[in-house]
Amino acid sequence: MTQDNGNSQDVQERIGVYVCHCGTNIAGTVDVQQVAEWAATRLKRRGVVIGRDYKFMCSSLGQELIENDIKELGLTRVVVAACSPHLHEATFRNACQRAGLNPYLCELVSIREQVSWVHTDKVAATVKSQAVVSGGVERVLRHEPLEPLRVPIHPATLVVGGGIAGIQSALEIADAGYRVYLVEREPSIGGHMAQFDKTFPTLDCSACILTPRMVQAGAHPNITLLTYSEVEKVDGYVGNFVVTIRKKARKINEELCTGCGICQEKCPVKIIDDVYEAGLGYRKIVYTPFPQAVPKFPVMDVENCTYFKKGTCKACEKFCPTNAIDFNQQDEVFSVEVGNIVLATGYDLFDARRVTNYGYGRLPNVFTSLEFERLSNAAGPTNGSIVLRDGKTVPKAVGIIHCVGSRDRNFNNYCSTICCMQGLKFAHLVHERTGATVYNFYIDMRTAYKAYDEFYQRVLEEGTLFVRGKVAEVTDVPRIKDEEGHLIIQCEDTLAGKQRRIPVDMVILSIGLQPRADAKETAKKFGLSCSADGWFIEKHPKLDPVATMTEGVYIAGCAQGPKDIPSSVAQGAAAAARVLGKIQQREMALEPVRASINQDQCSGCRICNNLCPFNAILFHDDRMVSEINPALCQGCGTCVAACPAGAISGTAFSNEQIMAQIEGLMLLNVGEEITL
Amino acid sequence: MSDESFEPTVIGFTCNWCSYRAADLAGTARVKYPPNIRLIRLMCSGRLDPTFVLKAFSSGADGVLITGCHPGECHYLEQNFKALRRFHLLRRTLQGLGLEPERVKLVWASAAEGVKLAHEIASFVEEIRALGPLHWGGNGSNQSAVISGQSTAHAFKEVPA
Amino acid sequence: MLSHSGRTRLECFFLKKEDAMEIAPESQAPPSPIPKLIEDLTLLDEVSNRTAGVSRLEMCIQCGTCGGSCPSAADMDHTPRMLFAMIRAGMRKDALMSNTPWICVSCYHCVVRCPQNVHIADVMYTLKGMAIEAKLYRDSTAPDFSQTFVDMVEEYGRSFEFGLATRHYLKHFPLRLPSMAPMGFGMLTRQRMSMTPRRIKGIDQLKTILKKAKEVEAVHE
Amino acid sequence: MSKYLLYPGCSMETSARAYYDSLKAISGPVGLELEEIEDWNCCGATEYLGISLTPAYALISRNLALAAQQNHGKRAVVAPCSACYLNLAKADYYMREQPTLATHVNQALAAGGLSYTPGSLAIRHLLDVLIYDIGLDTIKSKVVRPLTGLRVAPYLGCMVPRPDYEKRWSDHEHPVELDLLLKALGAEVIDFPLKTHCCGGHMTQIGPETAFELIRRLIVSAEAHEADIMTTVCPMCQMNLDAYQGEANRYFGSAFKMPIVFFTQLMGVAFGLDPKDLGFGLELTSARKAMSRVGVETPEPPTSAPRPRKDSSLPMPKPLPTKADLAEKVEAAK
Repeated sequence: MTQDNGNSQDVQERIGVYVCHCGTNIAGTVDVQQVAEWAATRLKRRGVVIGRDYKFMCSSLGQELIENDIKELGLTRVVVAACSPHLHEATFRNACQRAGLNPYLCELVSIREQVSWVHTDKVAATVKSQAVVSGGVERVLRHEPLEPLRVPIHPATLVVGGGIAGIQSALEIADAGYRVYLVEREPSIGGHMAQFDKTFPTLDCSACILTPRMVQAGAHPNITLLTYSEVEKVDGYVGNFVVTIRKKARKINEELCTGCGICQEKCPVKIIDDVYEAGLGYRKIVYTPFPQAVPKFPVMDVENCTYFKKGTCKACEKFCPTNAIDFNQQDEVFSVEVGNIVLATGYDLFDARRVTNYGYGRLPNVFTSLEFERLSNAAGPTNGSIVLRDGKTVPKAVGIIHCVGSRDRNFNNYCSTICCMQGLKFAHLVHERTGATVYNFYIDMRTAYKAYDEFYQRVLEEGTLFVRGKVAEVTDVPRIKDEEGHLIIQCEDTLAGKQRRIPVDMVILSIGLQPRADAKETAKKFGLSCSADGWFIEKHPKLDPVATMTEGVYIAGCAQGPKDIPSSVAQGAAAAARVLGKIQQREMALEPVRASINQDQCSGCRICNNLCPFNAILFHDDRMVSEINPALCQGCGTCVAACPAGAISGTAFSNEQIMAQIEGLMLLNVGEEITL
Repeated sequence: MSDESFEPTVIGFTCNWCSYRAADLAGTARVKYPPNIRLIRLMCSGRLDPTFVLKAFSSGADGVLITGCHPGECHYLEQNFKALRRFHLLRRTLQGLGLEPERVKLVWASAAEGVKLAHEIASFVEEIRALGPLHWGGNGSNQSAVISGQSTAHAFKEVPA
Repeated sequence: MLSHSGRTRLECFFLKKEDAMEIAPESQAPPSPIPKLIEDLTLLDEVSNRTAGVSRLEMCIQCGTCGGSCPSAADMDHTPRMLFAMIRAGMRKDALMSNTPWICVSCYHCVVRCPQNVHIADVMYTLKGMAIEAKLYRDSTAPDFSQTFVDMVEEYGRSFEFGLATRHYLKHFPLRLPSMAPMGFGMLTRQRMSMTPRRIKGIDQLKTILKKAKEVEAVHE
Repeated sequence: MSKYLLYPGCSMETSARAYYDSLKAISGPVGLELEEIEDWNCCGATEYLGISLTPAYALISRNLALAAQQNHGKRAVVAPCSACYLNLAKADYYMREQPTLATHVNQALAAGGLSYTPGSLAIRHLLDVLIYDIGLDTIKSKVVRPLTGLRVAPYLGCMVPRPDYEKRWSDHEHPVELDLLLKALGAEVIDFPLKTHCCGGHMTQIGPETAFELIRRLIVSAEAHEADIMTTVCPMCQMNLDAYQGEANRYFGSAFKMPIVFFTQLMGVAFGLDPKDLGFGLELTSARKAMSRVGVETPEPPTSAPRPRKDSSLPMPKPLPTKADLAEKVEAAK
């Protein structure tokens, strides 16, 4: 600790500099003591009256250190050199506030993420830390006391996506007594889970556990169900979003429809159902995707409808007992006001046709996992019997291939997490329903969750044959007599160290999950970013997994990354808890980063008017000056940078502050030796 | 023409929503890059006043790296396009002042691109090292004339459409 | 280039199985009751560095896609995957003695299927070169063939199938010649094989280039 | 006319003469102008890469350097042989991926007064150029004798669709380009599942049993699909399946008689050209019967070997030292 009570200063302020060791995270690379001492001596004339280093600045003892100094030494500014402001800015600001110092007079500079963790040379890292501290000192000298902006929180919430994560979120919020708009693109809520047969590891029937939740969501007085609808536009900001929604025309008058199903029965056209039945079954043109659909109203597939194509038919209309068919119904576009948004937009399945060596789409008896779910589902196209593509032959040997499209740089680099358990579930179902010999081909068996490995044990016990090796190819070209008439799975049994060719009748590809094809577009619409793989990025991967960088927008379920049902439900509930926390605060404090125009300096050139994407800048025709509406301003600062008269200033990021920071940063050159 | 012992100093401007977080991510992932860069956080690359860049040069920086969200991914919808526009103006102006326009570089880096940002920083530092130390056309007093006050900076600002 | 035992590199190609054992005296030592594992952790780097392009060999996750895809795996001592595990374990002698690289047909099935994009085929080429250099291979047929081919190319600038085939078969498959005669005759009568080699005009230029390339190679190995 | 530089490769002048002859015959009709690279050398096939790195890439790159010199870096190099195509493409790609390799290779090239900048040429296979530059429509428009009723197994082999550094092909495993071309000729194209599987490559030379098995698999599958004829884009594939079919028959005691010709030969037939100019009759497993299905009579193979030209005679390389020689030398060295 170095303290100096002399009064040889260029400035009036009294600054304290605090350098954190962060254990060895910083101290291992940066000579923290030297940085603190250097600041106290070399920056004395710039107002630094004390420089301290401490093992963990963010600990309560570390914070107390700052608080005491503020009180005892009369500090008027604080600079903390520690981790990223995105982690602990609030911590140190609060400490200052407790000691009676305006929190915005504290500056946190990063010497961990931007120095000690990315550099190896200790001398260079120490010099850089000193420069960064110096930049912080110069900047904080120009800080002004500020008050946070308070905005009201609208109590309604928008949940996008009616899969299990979205349903869970909507129910939690609605049960707490607040309005939820649940928007779903498909005609029914339920998502992928509605297509599954059994759920691992307990093997309870998917529909049996999902349907009650769907019904509850459909009937909840606080939930406005908007199926067959999509979000078109999002305006506003946290607490005050205005969301434009397009409700696509079902061609069914929902007020008149009773959901009796006669239209569906009478519709004369049948087409392959690529969505719900995964291409294995058929549906009508007027249809409800599945019997338990919520809402119960059918939807008309206008593209394939005979009436819309040829102008005749109208069988549905003729037979509808309540005259609910409305061929003239148009899309409705309307907007709702919400305070928070939960995105639970789910995933797409990997397209197995891309792995051409597995033959999906070329070899009839190669199935995807979703196809198998439909096959084994009692409500599916075969009423639950597991048969080959011919619709009748029961397989005698079945091969289940893991990691299809996942953990593969040619396709998706990541592990889809669910495929191992899914593959084990299939092995059990095949064994139970057909008695066939089952092979599971895996790279690594990943069963890390409660009761998952026990399920693996159970499948082992049942006699499933496990082969450790990524399958090289599935072929119908026999080399020997025994292979004729079968599919042959060729792979290396890596534990035996030999290439094997295993004849089977059916191959199931445990395909991976991938981001929605339009995830990027959705991210843009809601102001999120996507990871390199395309999943929505959470605010912090461990500590803030459902919040995003955009205040008021939360993510849940597979939109954030591949996960199974329990994790999706947990995330849906977690997002709801975050939303409810916000709603109950009624208003929230925002960073006071806003721009304002000095009316006397404004020349009325209107350059700034066109720059603002939020239309926050008004022009007063009478006075010929521009003015910024602080409620609409988001604080990007583009207008500040553009004003030719220098009339616009930005709080917390003013020209003076940044210029000063540059000067401070450049106090030391890179090659400079450390001098005290 | 670079001096053997020349260690360039580079100022980097980052956007709070993307590249600053990319820098955090590079740190968390312990991706190494040269210590020659010092970063400044702005709320948006659109906040970048061209005078900041000139200020950096006049304070002794040898290069300036401007980073922002990828086109179409701006947190404030489209302000990074304004940064792009200014960047081109800025390079022209630097050329006019007799400086190598390559001393300023614009890089897009999303919050997920920590590794990319680290690589970009490393290669930019090398590019600046190859250019050698910054030499202003005139003597020291000329620089301050260019930099001091806001008035000269207006040359870089937008003209009404 | 002289090897350690004073043999030229070319001569080493003509060592048969017995010779290979001869220069590997440890293999003849009585088996020790406690197996001794000599780990050579530089092997992985060495193989990787000597492979063209970025080999990504260290990225192997041992999934066996290569061994599963290989059309000639049945004839290999080790599957490619196992060979990579041996390289990682530093089993230099065993890895270089393996016939696996010599059985590789360069079909690139493993290369395009490898989920880690390891340049498997090129690693196999590297291993061949290293085995030749270290004189570690059990059967000289393949190394001989490669060297004979290369000698012809270095002499003429073009490959010379007739010379190559006769030379090679006489040495390695004398018993196969009668059954091949109809084929050889067919190829000759159809003028699909020339009995005399052709030489490119710039053979001196090519020789200079290859000489320089060998010098560069020697410096960087 | 679409202009390209041609890298024929050694076998086009000898074992794959039929390929070269038929290529010359069809290039006029489809508007393909090929200019041979002056004084090109062997690409090293799959052999040189297994000996040493820099010399192998220098050998390949001499051709690239000559080509770049000849065309000022503007046109593509077309290689009809799969191994040549791959080696040229591989050298170009790896020298880009690993700049030190490019530096070493250029050091060697400089000794011969040459240089090559990786990436300055596009390396293309003949089939790629025919499909994607000339186009199926043009090819279709030249067909006067459609191959109706001829069941053809399209066989690409390995090195054209793999590893495919520039992503030029529709798939690594089941590319459709050759199928489309054959369909344009009017042939009945079988869905040949092994179309990119291996013919044995150099294993016919060094491990014949391995190769025979690979040859057998291909022919069995083609026969199972009732193909009349196989067609290929690669001299090595043609050589192995055609010339070694007899040996494989003896090895397995089988009686396969599956002819295999180059796709350019079939193009020539469909274009109505004289089979004599297309290299028919050079195959060891006769295609006469298959071609008669489309009413084309192909020439009988010649029965006697021609005399070697006197002026082209060059000395044979020194014979390999025998083991006895070697022992002597080792003794002497001691």
